[in-house]
Amino acid sequence: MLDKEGIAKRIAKEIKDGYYVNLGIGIPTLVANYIPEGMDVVLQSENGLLGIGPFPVAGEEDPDTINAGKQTITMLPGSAIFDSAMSFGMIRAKKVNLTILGAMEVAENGDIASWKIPGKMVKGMGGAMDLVASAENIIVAMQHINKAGESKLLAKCTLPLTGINCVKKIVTELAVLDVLPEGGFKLLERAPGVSVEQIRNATAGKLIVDSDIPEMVV
Amino acid sequence: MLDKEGIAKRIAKEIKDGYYVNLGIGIPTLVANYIPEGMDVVLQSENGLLGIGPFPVAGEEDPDTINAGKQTITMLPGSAIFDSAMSFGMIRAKKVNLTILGAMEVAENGDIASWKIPGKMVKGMGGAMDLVASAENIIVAMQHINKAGESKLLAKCTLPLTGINCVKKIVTELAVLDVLPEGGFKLLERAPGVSVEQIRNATAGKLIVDSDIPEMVV
Amino acid sequence: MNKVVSNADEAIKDIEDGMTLMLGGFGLCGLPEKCIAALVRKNVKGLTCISNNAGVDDFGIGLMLKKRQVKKMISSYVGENAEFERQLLSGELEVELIPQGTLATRCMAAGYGMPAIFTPAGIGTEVAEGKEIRNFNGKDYLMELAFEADFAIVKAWKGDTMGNLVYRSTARNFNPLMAMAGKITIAEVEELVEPGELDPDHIHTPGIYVHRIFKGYDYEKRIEQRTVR
Amino acid sequence: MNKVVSNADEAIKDIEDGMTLMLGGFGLCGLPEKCIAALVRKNVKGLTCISNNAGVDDFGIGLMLKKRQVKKMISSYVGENAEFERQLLSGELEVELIPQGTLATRCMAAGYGMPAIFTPAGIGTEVAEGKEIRNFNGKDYLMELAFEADFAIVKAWKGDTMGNLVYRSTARNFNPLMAMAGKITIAEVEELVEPGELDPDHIHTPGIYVHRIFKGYDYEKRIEQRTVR
Repeated sequence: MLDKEGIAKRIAKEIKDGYYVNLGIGIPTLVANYIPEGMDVVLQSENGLLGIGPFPVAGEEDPDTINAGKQTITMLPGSAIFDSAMSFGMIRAKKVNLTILGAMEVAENGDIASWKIPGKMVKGMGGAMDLVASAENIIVAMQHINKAGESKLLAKCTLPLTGINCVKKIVTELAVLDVLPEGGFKLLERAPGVSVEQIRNATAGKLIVDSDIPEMVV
Repeated sequence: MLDKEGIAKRIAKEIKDGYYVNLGIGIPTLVANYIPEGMDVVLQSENGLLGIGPFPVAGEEDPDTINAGKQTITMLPGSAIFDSAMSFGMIRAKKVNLTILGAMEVAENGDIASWKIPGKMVKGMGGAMDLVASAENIIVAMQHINKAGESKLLAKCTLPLTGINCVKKIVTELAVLDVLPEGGFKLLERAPGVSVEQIRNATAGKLIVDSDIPEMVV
Repeated sequence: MNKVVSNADEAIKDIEDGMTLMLGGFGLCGLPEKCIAALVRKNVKGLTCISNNAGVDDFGIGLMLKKRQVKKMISSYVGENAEFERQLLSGELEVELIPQGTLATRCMAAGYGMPAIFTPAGIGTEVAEGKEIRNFNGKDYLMELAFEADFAIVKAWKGDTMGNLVYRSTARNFNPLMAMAGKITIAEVEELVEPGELDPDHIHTPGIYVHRIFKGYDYEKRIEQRTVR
Repeated sequence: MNKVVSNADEAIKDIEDGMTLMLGGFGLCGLPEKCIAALVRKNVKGLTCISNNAGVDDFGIGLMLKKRQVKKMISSYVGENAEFERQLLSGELEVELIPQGTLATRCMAAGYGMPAIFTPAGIGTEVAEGKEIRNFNGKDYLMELAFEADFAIVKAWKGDTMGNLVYRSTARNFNPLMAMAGKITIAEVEELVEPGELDPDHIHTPGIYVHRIFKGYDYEKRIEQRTVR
């Protein structure tokens, strides 16, 4: 079973040299720490920055320089600042190669719910709806099971949707899965020490197990 | 009768303090020379500049700094450069207070033709269609009569249109006229030494002469 | 062409009850904090506020929420604010949540004189309810209308007396878009300079879009999530 | 993330007959003159060129017209070019004239992932023929589609190896809009610098939009209308 850092580490392996990547809040943010040395990757922050660097050293926080999670950050050489319209313009125009974000639920047809629990929690969708509507390469980073012990990989989402038919891949503490165009979660890898049976029990939607499932290398 | 400079001089009197003004190619360009001292006016060039200054002194021409007529110009303090989309954005959003442009024909309903003579001349509309479609305050600067001796103030335009129901005022070598919302050219002023009769003879469209027409002060 | 007013109170003096305001900033970053303080002092009520976020409990638009000056918020993300959540769940506050890119682009559309734009954001979700859907090249898009606002209030780093503005780092965010979209646009700046002191090539908001400008003193620029290495 | 190619010939090597190109510049100002020269050398044919103007007889796109490399021009203003007029009137050259603001905004729309925009330009004229008209708030607008281009070719003043671009003065014009709109975008620059040498606040085109960049030598930058005081 992976911890949050493990999920981030595994996702980092999906990143290719030369990619522009948008990292959502939460686990996705951690992915930045595991991008292989020597790989040229530019991180986009949808509040208007290409070239997110590490957090500042204490005392050098700049209130004018934050990421989409409102955290103080630094900029790398070659960064560019732009307004929010251009930021989502480049997202809509599919210039961002990979989008990694969290979710409350993912359905076997690629639908995603992540922004609202009716009557309980309303924080808003932020940029998530724009991202999932436009990105062609979307990986969801999340726990397989929610705090109430229910599967988050469903036949159909129960919460208000963020987008439809958009999630391509899911990485959880238990597994790596592809969401197939024809529907269904195709199991690709098991987390270390996790059995296919455990994954099957934790997956409410249709799980497709084609052959021997290798244990992931993190 | 006014010469070109006279037309420009008369139009300059329509400019108010604090105006942002777009000047078209030809006579309108000359208007810049007659803006009263001490009046704060910013000239827009639709290729992407607010703050057109005078022509450069010889030897200081900058090929990167031109107006919409492709002439070398200078910039005044407080100028701003922007791309062509923002330039027409501010035009469409009606931020430009006054647009002065030339025309081949103006109709009594405010239609204007200025960009094409079928089979003879096709230079293109440039920014004129954008300007006349959006500007709320459009003055046409032109000769009353074309080179063939025909009136350019018509009941209906004969050439392909640039825009419809848009011209508000016309200044020619003979007269100043308003284009009335209900249709018709309302004569406001005569050029020095020009009679109402002369203007009537030179105007093919409906001319409205309400009362005594004063000679213009240039 | 001198657009300078003496302070925030003068800048907002004709903002009246029931008006629609756009307020720049992302979280607490690039927030027109002086004008917000003046709006709180003036205690103008029944406002509709278009702003990406709703501030925190004791800073930003949160200060106006606390005094119940806001009738309706149009935002993309409103977490981080307990009083907001209380007013929302109790029905005291009307809230319209829209995707962040849609919010940004609807502001830009207003400043560019475009009555509507098309975006795929929200297709298949409750955001699409009641909106026109249109297919281009096999993909569905929502038609979203340009925003209208009586006043846009933005924060820039530097500005000149003609209203030209330059923003700093990610404090740019929504500010240049809203600056273009207000019927009247107010800019507060950290440094106010004379025409000619800003490089014309590096002006983010041309002065034609800005009606009033003033220098704010002693910016707090609060940090929402202080993170260090 | 190094996008540097050695010269114009390498930058355009995979531009093929029949492709659609966007070319930045207004008149001869801000023109990608090195790439145009390379296209003339390569003698690629049957091109559709989207560019505000068509150059003059012996400079800019005029050079490509002279060699009959252009099948179709999409422009707003094409005066100043006798050979162009000859080809147009003889029917050898297809020409689509569209309003300048429409041209600019259709490029921007492509770069912003918006399939169409609305503009009042051309309402009531032959430009509106066959296009959808839509009324918003009592005013008619044309729906105009985003442009598609196989390659966008732009000229910037400075650029870095990651493709970030800065333009100078009115040589900016259509360049940043087209830079965003190409499936592949080529930028030629007067100065090519390392990442970090350009101020992030003053980059006009973020590198994400640019695929290839090279430094051009000995820019001619011809002046179309030399006017002095």
